[in-house]
Amino acid sequence: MKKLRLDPLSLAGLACLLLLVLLALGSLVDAAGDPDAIVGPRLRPPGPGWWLGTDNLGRSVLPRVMEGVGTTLLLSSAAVLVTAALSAGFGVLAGYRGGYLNELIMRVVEVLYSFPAIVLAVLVAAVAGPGQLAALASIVLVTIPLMTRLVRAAAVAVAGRDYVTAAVISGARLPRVLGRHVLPNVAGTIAVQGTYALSVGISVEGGLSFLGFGVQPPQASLGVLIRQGGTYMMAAPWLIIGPGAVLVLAILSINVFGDGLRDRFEPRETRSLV
Amino acid sequence: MRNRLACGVAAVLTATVTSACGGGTAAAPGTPGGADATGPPGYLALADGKLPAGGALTFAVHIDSGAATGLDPQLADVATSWQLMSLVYETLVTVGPDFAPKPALAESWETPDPKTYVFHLRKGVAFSNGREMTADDVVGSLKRLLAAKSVWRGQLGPVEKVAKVDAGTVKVTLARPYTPFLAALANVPAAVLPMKEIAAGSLDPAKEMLGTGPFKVQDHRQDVSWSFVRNEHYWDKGKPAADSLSVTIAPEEAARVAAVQNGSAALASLGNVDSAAMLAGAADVKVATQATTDFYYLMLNSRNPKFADPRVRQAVNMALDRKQIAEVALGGQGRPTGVTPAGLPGACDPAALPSATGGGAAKAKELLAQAGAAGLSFTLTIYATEPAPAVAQVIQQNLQQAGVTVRIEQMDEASWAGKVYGKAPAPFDSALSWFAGYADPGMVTTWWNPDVAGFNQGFMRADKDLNALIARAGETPAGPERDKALAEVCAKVDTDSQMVPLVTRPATIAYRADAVSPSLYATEGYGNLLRLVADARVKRG
Amino acid sequence: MNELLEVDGLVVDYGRARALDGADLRVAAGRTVGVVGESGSGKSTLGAAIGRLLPRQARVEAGEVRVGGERMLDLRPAELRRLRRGRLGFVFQDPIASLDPTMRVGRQLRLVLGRRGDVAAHLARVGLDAARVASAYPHQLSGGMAQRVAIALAMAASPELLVADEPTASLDAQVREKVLDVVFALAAEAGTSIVWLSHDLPAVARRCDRVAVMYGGRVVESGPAAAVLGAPAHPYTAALAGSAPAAAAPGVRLRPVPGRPPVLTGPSPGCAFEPRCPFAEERCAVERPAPVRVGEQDALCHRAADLVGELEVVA
Amino acid sequence: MILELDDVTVSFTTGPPLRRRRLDAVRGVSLAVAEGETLGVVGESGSGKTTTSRVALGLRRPTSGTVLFDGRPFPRRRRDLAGRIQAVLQHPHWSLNPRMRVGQSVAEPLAVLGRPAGSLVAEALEQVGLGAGFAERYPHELSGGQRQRVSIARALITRPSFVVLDEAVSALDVSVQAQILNLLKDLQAEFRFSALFISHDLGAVRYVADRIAVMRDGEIVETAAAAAFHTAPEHPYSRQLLESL
Amino acid sequence: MRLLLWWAGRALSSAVTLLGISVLIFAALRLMPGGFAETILGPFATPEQKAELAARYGLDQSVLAQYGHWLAAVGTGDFGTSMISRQPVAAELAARLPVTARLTLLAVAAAVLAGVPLGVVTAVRARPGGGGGAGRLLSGLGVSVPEFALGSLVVFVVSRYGLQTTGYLLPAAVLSIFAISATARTTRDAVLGVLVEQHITAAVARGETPWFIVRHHILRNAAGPVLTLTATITAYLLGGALIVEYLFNLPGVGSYVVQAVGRRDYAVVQAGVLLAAAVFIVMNVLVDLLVGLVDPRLGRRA
Repeated sequence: MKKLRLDPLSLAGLACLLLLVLLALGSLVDAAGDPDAIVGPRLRPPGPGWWLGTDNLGRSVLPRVMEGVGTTLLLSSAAVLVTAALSAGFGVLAGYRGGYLNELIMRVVEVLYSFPAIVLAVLVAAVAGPGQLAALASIVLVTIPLMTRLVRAAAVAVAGRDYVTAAVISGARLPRVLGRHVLPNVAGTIAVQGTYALSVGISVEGGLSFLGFGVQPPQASLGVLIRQGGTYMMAAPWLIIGPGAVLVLAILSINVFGDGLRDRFEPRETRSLV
Repeated sequence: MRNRLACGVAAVLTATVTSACGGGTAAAPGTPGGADATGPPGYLALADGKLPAGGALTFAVHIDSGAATGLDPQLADVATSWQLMSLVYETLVTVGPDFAPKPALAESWETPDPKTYVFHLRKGVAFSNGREMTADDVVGSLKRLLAAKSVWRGQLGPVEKVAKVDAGTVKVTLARPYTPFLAALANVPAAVLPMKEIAAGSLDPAKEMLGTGPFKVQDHRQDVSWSFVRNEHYWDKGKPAADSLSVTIAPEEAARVAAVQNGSAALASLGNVDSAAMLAGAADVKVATQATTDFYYLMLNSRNPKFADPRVRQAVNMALDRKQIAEVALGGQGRPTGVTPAGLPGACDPAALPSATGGGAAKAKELLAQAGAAGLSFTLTIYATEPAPAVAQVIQQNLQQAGVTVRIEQMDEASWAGKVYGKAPAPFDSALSWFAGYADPGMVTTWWNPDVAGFNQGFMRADKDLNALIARAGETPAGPERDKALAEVCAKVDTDSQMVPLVTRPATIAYRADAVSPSLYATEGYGNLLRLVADARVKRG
Repeated sequence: MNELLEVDGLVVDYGRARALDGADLRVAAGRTVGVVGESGSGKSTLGAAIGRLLPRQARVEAGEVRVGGERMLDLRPAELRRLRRGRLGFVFQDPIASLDPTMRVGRQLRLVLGRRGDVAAHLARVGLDAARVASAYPHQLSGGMAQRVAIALAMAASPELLVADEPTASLDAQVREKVLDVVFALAAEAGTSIVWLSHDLPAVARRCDRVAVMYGGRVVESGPAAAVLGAPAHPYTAALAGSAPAAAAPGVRLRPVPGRPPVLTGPSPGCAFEPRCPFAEERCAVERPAPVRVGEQDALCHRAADLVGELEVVA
Repeated sequence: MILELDDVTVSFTTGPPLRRRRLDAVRGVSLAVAEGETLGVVGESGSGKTTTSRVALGLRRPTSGTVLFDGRPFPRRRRDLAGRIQAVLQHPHWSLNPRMRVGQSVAEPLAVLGRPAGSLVAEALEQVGLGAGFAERYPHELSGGQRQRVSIARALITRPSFVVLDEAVSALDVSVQAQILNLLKDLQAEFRFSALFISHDLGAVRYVADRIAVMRDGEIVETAAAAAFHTAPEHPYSRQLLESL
Repeated sequence: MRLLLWWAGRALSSAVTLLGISVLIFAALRLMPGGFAETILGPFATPEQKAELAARYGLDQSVLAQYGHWLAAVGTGDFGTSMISRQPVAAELAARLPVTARLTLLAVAAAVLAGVPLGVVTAVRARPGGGGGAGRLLSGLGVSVPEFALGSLVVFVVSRYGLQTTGYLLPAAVLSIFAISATARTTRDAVLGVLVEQHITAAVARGETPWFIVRHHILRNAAGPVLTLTATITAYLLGGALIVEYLFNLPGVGSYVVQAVGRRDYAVVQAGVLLAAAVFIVMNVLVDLLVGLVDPRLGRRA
């Protein structure tokens, strides 16, 4: 296996992401206190006892932001795992087998693709009832078309490679060919697209919660917090600055990391026109 | 009536107002300085009658009237609908700032006995198409309302007969005395409709509005905007003060705040209890918090095994800290209430209720242990519109003190309504909503009788004693005896704890003092922020 | 300065990999030179370096390239373009890919020739049916036809030097010869020098005046074609000529070069061929060979002088 | 005969619906490979070599004509032939799964058959001139020639009776090509498998094959003993190929 | 003839896709918890009222029958009646479409006018190893700030200073940030892909100027992915427009449809989603056609 060597910017992205994960893990043990507890007066600026201020119910913002990061990251990554698993399955099958199966899968993908993401998400949320499950399902449905397409394209390329043909000639059956040869070799595509899907997921979760269809308070997610903070922007800007910054940071670092990952898996030359 | 969550909530937010100093009985003319967040007694603000009439008013509210019943006022059950319709339609009587009945289309009335009301119609009242209003319109409208499948029909009381005495007089006979009758008559569903046009089929009241009110509709785009222009045939000469009124529908709070700040709306209804603080720095913007008789209540589903034992419900009730709910969730702008809405004359004292004097969280724990429900945990189902989630979260914190775990389940209004009202027995543990409190302390108690209310049969068991108490309070004439009867209702409701009244719900209004001089009641009973809009003066230049 | 092209001690790295490890090449005006090497020998890098066409990842660590006396590596962009336009021509391996796929052939020629150029004549010159080809898109052409178009484009300005990087490697044998006929005929007509990069030693020897053999990023032997092919001065040249199956007589077992081509990550400490060389001595591993004149050839081999005569047997 | 192709035609359809054109990739091809024999097929790109190879491997069914392997038609299930036919294919870069260690790749045909690999992998690697130590390496650590050696080890580990070598040395450097060609000759001498050696390089084909078939435009224009291709093949096209060497 | 067949094929497959979408929406809407009756009539409604409402809108029939009727009606251009406004859905949508269209088109225009040049410039200047950290960070930031966050911020800042939020400039700007960044990234990738093609090297070797090469050889070649993205972005923007419409209170299709979801106003949601999907599909067909025109290699595919 080649060593995964990344450029400094991507490493910074990764570090940033790890920091956020650490923050999220902290919320599991209530490192900064119970996110739901009313600890002080309402709408206080940052100060001792509430390092990021208090919200409109007198709760400390810091543990809420931590919980929010946790919820959002957990939801998005769980969704991306589901997307990755489904895309891998469908994409590989469609790409390797082709034919009617390919047609069917790709048509379903096209149908999903034709929905504007947030409209799709709202519909899902309305059906599943707002909440984490809806947010998760929405992220999956929103991210699955692109990933399936790309996995399929990668699988088509892999299917034509000699080691696959050699395995078929050796008498290997479909599960073995797909599992040992095709899947591991589209894993790079899945990893790269997975990071992008993660950032899309975070964004979708935010948008959905923003519209009130996603994670429901009192549980905090970045979208929920930004939604709440948004209304208090004038009187209590600290309510939105924390979650807003974290959201942008999360998406940015994931994208930057994804770019680095892609440069790694699909290195490309650059040429001068001079 | 109003509790319709989704829309209801909205309803509250609407707003505006005005009163001119004119209206006969209304306030003293010429409060200097015009609109101000502190008006004369009973008023938050009073329009400056010295300002010239004319001009265009622009308001922003958060939700449109929108119902399957369309624009028919008799079927309207949402405050948002009421306030828009009140611009076009008028009732025989209306309410003053002190909740006393005030003449409107009826110039005066007599009550020869507690079961008989004789109304003397105002002369020179015409519909906006120019046709004069007749006693037949009044009689026809009331009969139509009584025959309609309207919610308001129940609030109107035991009306036995409506008859035209002569061209200017209408008599209503009740089967039993019913104290809230005039208050019920003062709301939009009891409006006088142009019955001649309706009978002739030239008007479908579900699709078009044609009334005697200060404005008529020029244009309506569902969920986008309304535009009204003055009704040239309006009986109260000099009103409305403004030539036109356009109402923009802006569901997003930030959009309404922005509209007031940049002046694209002269007045907006706000949902956030902290609006005043947030708009503090904005020049020329005033924020007024209007008290209402509406109140939040907690439904404890007694058809759910968790809450079948009254002791469990009482314990929950006892553990609630209404003061904290009012302080924290409502920014100190609501107040604790019993089932008779705090703020209405004759309402009971919430501090005297058993739950308030019972011993708080410690006693609640004890009670739960007795009931074998120690470590109770249940789900509280709410809808997303603020500040309901805030109220729910304070409840959660309150109950934690009593060792009760509350899981908050928040959903969009449609799903919430489906879960709470869609099935009997209802599939929820507990839920949060609010009722409009109306203008008489006895009216809203009606909903504690599931046989009358209907909508709560899925989660509330009827209590014969309570029903009798409610009926008695309805029949007893206003006075100390009725207050006592109402206090008994309060206590019984509190002990029963199936639908637990919590705190009243404030309404927040922001307006540009440099663009409009509005009139606003200090307390509103029907969630109608547009009630005094005909008085509002436009400031120009 | 009768040399048109001078490459001196050119060192080029791609990241940590070394592609050229001090390559020298000289081409006189009007001459045809075949540069032969296996993949990884650095011949394509050398070809690109001549036009300063290296990808951005490539770094020139040392050395110099002069075309007509002008130092390519120091030229400013505008001068570089002027020089490329006036004096250099390039033909690449994949003929279809070297034409703009979104543009009809005629228009591509028109862009290069300018408004007054005669598109039909230039197409006819490379043996194409101008009327048909001009209105075709590249993907509608066969490889041979596309390569003729590419040649027409490269030769449009009658350059002084044409660099052809495996121009026929992707073509079928019959087409190959005809395309080469066109290239060499046009070059002869215009007095253009040719640097032909190829892996096929016999083919190059048949057409070129001189041959340069590359190994491990250096030109290990250069000289007149007949001499290099007939009497190699470097053991690698001999091995290369001898290992081609085509050269094998019936029933005779091939004598492969043992080992594998080098992968350099820095300057080679000695002779890059040393690990595979049957004649290697101790110093070959540690001492970089300097050019030696053997007969008509220049060779980079410590033992070139000793081996005169011995290598011919192999070929 | 281990493999017999009799009057085999393979057609493709291309183009948009309703305007499909039929294209014969190979037309009326007949050839046979005897036990222990190596048949060389030479031809340029587009001559139908690759299609012929796919037909011979049973990866593609002919549009018409018959194919017999070991005297019988190809079984419906590919597994029934597992281990009896193997192939070494063209691209050294893609011949090995980059995610598998060399040892796993070599052992795979055995794994498919459910046979234990035991010491066979190490032996196979030794046979192709790589040490047993190569089993632990990944393909990217290998040169092109080493990868083709691994491919050969993988192909021979089940002791197949028939091996298709499709452009097996074409992508290799000239100085390495000869190593592989010699290895193939040695292994064939040792294991007596039949082979179909397909290449565009007449030199390589002539070196390893016993008989040579020349393909052009989907047809076989000449089949003759390899020796004939050192001197004077019959068909003018064959002669042209010879001249361009 | 070939083109005609191509169109016929595309039309057919688009119809199949739309049909699939309609089935999906229909099923989704009927699976939603919370009925239209509770929502529209409120909790005080009697069973008779609910039944009457259901009958009026045909909601008492089986879902299959409802679907059949709806499909037949849609075939004649009748998208049903909104239960809330009682207006024909087609008219309501038509009234709101211009708002969303204007927003989306402005953003798409910004994406093309700003994103494409940005992408080209950054690609042409790219250095090995990802190159242009600042540019990468900037474009990364552009696609990282969700509309709802950026929009909230803009509304806040603008209202704080009493600026006008009416008009389309600001909302379109909020919407454009993502579109521009995404277009720039895609363009950059596409151009980088073209830059390493041999014909570009050939053009450089002929001594053409960078501008000449960009103009004549790169733009057309890179157009494929960029055009395809434009279709995708348009669909994305329709979604993004929804949030922007909310924030800036613009009466567009997006906020309308989301409100309708909340109220279970089935006909509106069905028509709205179908419209969005149709726009997306039409965009895709147009893009395919355009790509075929710009790049003859791709136009040939069967």
